[in-house]
Amino acid sequence: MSKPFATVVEPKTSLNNKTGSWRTVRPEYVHRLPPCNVTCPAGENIQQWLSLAQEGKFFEAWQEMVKNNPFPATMGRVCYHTCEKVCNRGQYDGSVNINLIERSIGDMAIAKGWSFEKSNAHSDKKVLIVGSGPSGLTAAYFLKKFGYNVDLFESHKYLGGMMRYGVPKYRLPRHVLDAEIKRIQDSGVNIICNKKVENLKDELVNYDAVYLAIGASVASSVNIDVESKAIVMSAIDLFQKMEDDSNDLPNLGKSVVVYGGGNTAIDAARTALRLGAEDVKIVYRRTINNMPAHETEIQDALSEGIEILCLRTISSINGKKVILDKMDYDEENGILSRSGKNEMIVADSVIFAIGQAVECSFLQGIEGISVSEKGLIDVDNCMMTGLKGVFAGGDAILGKRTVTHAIGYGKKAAKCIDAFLQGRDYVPNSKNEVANFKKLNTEYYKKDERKEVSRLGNLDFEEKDVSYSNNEIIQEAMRCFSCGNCFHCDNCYSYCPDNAIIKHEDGTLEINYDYCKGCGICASECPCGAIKMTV
Amino acid sequence: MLYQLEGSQAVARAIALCRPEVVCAYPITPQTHIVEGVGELVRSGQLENCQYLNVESEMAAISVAIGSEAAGVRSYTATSSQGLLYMMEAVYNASGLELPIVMTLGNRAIGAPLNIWNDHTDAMSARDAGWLMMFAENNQEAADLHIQAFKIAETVKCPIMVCMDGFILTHAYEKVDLPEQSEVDEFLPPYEPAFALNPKNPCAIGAMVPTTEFMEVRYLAHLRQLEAKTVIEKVGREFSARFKRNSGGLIRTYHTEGAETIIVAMGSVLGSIKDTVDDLNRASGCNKYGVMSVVSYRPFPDEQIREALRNAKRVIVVEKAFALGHGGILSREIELALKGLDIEIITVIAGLGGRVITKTMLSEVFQKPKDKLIFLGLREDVIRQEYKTVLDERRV
Amino acid sequence: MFQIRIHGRGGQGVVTAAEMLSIAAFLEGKDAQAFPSFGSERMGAPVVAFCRISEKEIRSREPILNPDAVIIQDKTVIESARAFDGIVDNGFVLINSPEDIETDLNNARVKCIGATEIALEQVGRPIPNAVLLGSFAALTGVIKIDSVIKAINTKFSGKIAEKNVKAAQVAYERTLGEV
Amino acid sequence: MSSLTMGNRFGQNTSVQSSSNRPNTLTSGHRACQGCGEGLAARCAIDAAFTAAKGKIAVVNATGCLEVVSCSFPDNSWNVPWIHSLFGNTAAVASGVAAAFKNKGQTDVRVIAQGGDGGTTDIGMGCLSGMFDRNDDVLYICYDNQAYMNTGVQRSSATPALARTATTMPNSQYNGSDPETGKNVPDIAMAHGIPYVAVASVGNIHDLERKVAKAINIRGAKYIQIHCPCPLGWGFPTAETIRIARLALKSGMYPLFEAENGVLVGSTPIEDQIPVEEYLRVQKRFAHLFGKNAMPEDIGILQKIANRNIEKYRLGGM
Repeated sequence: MSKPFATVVEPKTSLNNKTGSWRTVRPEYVHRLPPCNVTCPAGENIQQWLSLAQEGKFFEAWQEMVKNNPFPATMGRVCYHTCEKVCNRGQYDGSVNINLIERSIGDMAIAKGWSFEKSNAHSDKKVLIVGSGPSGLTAAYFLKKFGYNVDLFESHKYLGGMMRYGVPKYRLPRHVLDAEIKRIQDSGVNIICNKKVENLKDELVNYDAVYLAIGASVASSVNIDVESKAIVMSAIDLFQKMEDDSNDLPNLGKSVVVYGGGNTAIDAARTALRLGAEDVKIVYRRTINNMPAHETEIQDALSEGIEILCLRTISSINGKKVILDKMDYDEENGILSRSGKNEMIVADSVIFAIGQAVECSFLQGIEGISVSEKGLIDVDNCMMTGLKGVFAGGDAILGKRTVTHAIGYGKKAAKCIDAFLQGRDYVPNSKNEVANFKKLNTEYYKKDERKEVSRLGNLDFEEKDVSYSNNEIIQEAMRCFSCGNCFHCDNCYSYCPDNAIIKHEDGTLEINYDYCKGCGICASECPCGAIKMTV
Repeated sequence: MLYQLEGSQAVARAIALCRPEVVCAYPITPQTHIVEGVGELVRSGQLENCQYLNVESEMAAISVAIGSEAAGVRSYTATSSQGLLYMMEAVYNASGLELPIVMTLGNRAIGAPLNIWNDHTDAMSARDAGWLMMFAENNQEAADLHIQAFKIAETVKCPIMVCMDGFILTHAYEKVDLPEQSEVDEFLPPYEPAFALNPKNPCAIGAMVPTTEFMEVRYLAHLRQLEAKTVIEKVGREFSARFKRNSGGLIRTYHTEGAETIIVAMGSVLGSIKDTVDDLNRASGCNKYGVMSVVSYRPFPDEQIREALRNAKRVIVVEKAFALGHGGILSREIELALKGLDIEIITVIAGLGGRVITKTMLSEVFQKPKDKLIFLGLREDVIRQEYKTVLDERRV
Repeated sequence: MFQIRIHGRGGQGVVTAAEMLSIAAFLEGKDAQAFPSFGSERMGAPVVAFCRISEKEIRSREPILNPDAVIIQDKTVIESARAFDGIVDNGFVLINSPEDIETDLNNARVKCIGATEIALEQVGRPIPNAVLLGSFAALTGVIKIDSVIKAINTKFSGKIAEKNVKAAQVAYERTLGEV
Repeated sequence: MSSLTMGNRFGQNTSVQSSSNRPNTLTSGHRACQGCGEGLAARCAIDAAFTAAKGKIAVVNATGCLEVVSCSFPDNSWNVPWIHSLFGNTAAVASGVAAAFKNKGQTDVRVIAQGGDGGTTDIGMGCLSGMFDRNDDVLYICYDNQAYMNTGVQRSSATPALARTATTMPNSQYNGSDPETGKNVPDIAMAHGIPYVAVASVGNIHDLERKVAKAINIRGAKYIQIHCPCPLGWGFPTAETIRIARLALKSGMYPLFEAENGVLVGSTPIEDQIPVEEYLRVQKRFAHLFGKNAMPEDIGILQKIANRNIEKYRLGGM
């Protein structure tokens, strides 16, 4: 029997009504940059490896880490994790403990002996890298990956540069560092230690490109009257002595004064404690808030009983007497001036940690390479010096001096050298918009506190084991908001009043513009800001 | 089998014989005995496989029937008077949705003033609602029409109203011949809906229809009503053949052959009219008077009526409703059916609000109609008095 | 055609009496029609019911204006209900009353019977309708007492039916004896 | 990702709506406004019902926005057996449908009636009450957008106090819908003692789906009222529908609870109650409460309502 005309209608005939024509604004899936990724000096895709970690895919997460940084276990210890400072979750219920996850997975990689994926790229060209600090090793790692023949010369006895000579053992156990360096070595980089480049010009003949990753390993000189019975040395010398001659640790006496406000000063002070000092003071000319040292480092130092004497400079050292000038600091204008008052403290040792300079005398007279007034090698945007094929990076050029930054320089240098050797200009990838907190809809994130672990251990050179268990890694990684990138929460698909989002069998989503009316609910209810409404 | 039954009981039993699956009831005088009767048949198990719902209003009663019919089962309800008006929105809806619901209308006047007695004003209010409407002359026909109604409605896909005069038929004990269940089963096959709510084959019923199709929907409904004329006649013939008595059909004639004056009416008043006509013909010794019953009021059998009345000189339409400020309703439609024929048409409005219609009154008006429009038994003294008052008080 | 009008009050079974009468006639193969004076009467209000009995088909539905018999179930309504209006010549009047009642009816056969008393005695309830039907059968001969008994049995069942049948029979016998 | 999202790639606490093979009982091409809360709620509710009943449902729809936008010849958006009869008789039609299926022995076919607040709390109230009274095996869903939207935003008995509608226009003497008016239909439903009554919101789809699924598995009359913000009628950007619904929940203006046999058995606690002002301020229908002629006590009236909801329905926890 026939059905009534018009009043009875077959199902789903409205699919013929393409309501997409109503749309004036249009949703689009976008990839916004998560703040963590943006800030990472090494350019790690943190969000991506957190995502893999969430799924318990630790090997894949580690592989993702080493796409940008060959030192996850090291970074998980010494990186000052600016990522966590900008983590959007910080504005909600505490940033994700990215650093500890990185360390935990980095350690897992060492324990399980995971190695880098073999690169199939091949080139006959040769690159020389001078210096085995984080920048040099990272550059070597990437250039090898790109297929080049890489020689790396290190003037010291041991590899690692400031990772070894600038970071005390209790913060970075040497077996961890060694393992991560060895992994790079195993990838085929030809490393020669105790080899100092005296004449760069001679080397240039043998190489298609050179990367100067010579670091800043010379203590800056100070203009202080020293007429001392006390031991006076630079922090860098102290660390080097301890590394190269670990059987004969220096005796700094009972009371130690460290001069400086950076991380090195903190490291030196904490090392002094571990060497048996009972009274360790840090003398710093500005206020504690102005100290360049990382906040957690300062806290750790204070917790260990180190005293920080702010607004003071050392004017002279006489015998064991250290004379301090008290300073006035105009916080607003940043003007530091002597107050005229003095103070005297007693020290068995005084350690200077007021900066490091680049040893670049060997570059003198090489045409094209110029050194700035501050003693830093001049480079262009592509990290190349004035001499074609010679690149420089890390602490030796103008920029921030952290291990993480050095790794970033190393990676960038490798890319620049690669481009140079292929006759192209290096063009960095264009950066997407940043997914800041305002772009998120945090209603969908359950409050879940950050799993904090104190890294503060005993007053010795052993590192405290703080790594997460596998489950803890997953739990903490789960806290990631996935800012700016779809994490397949299906909100858009579920909320679209017009069923205009197609969810494929594999979970991927697609907007069906035939029916999308452009209401914008998908974008509003996207927790992570991965949908953008465009006109 | 013959029974001496109250009209409502006869209808209730006839309904039960048709095996409805959903019956909904809301009490209103004088329809109540019918739904009480069906209810008792359901509760006693005599009517098996039927859901009987006591609902909270006539609106709900017809709506439940709409729902159950749309879900594909035979459904029945009954009402009267105000009840019909209260459900009117859904009455139109049921026909628009092409749902073959069967409803008894126990005809009653409409208030104000409140009046529970019989006339046809309620039925007339629904004449354009798209339902088929048939009028029973006596309780036998009331019972028979219900059995035919399901068949007609389900064939045409249109709801049907079986009208029977309130009290006069619903409350009258008469002899009624009710068929056996097996006979009805043979006459009336199980309901097979053209469409229904069905999870296995979903469709949407009751779409909004835009201007571009609405007229077509209405015209198709009109065509179905026209087609219903054939169906009603066919089903009536089939019924007569099977049950050996005449019930239903479009119209019925009584001694119209050669009659000069033919009386036209609907419902129970036809009995008194036939008796009166017999008396008059007997007295005059010739067949001067005839009677035509309109059994199917909707669809309106205009051609059949024209054919039946074409040789009369005078047609007197006795009707129990009228259009205020205008006149007869049925008579206007009869007039239209006879357009162009030289026949005098007299309208007799009778029995409003249960006003007694006696053979004496009928006899008088049949013989000497004083006017074209006559109000039978109107108390003119009251009118004179009251209308004067009205005129006196009128300010404009 | 024989036409009966029954007067009484709501609750006395007036309508039922008319219905039983029609059933009795139907059982004798006659055409019968019973209907109340339609209304919304409540318990105690005066009511009227009608019954027509005929050998032919009954088509007319007007109220009975000229009854062949009138049954008065409650004598207190006689005046107000104008119960005797229109009675045909030599018609029957059956009144529920233990003692005879004076009427101005000249040409009617009037019979009084204490139906309520008989009902109370036989049934235990003051419902006089079955009693009066028994008496009516004897008085008019229009229907047989057997038909009345059968009609009572279709309307009632069990003990009530039994007792009403007894009451009707008592009234039938008594009326036969007195007429 | 530990989240409260609709889906979850780890498969935890996922909703019917997030499933790639959800039934889409209300499919694309319907003519609801951009950002329509009712259309969304309807798909969520009927999909949940469809899933819970394994596809065996029949839907009766009252006249109103939902009906007009979803089924206008030749476009039918429904993928389930569906009927529209009238504005005020929906519950009764559903009773009839349920009676028919019961008589056919198909009690596995679950019958749903649905309508807007006007069709439910006003014109449909009689039939709804009758359905409750008979305890007919029907789930009635009221999509509450708090006014007659289909006809152009007139006041209904579900319109909240002080809200502006086309028939409660604020002026110098009147301040939106009179605070002394309105009716609480979930309470009325509870007073009938029917097996199940619940209030849900498009601001909490997980809860909505759970309640619908629960109702589907209960025999007898069920009533679920769903808060559906209307961008057009309430005056807010189309993208804000869910947010507005959420604000209503958080402020206590729309209490989520459920009752069995007339007794409150559960409610959704408010974790961080927000002042009603946060909910009101973002809607134009309450704009007059913040304009230059605003009376400071007006917000107080609504705050009191919210507070009373929180107390009455134990939104601070049972």
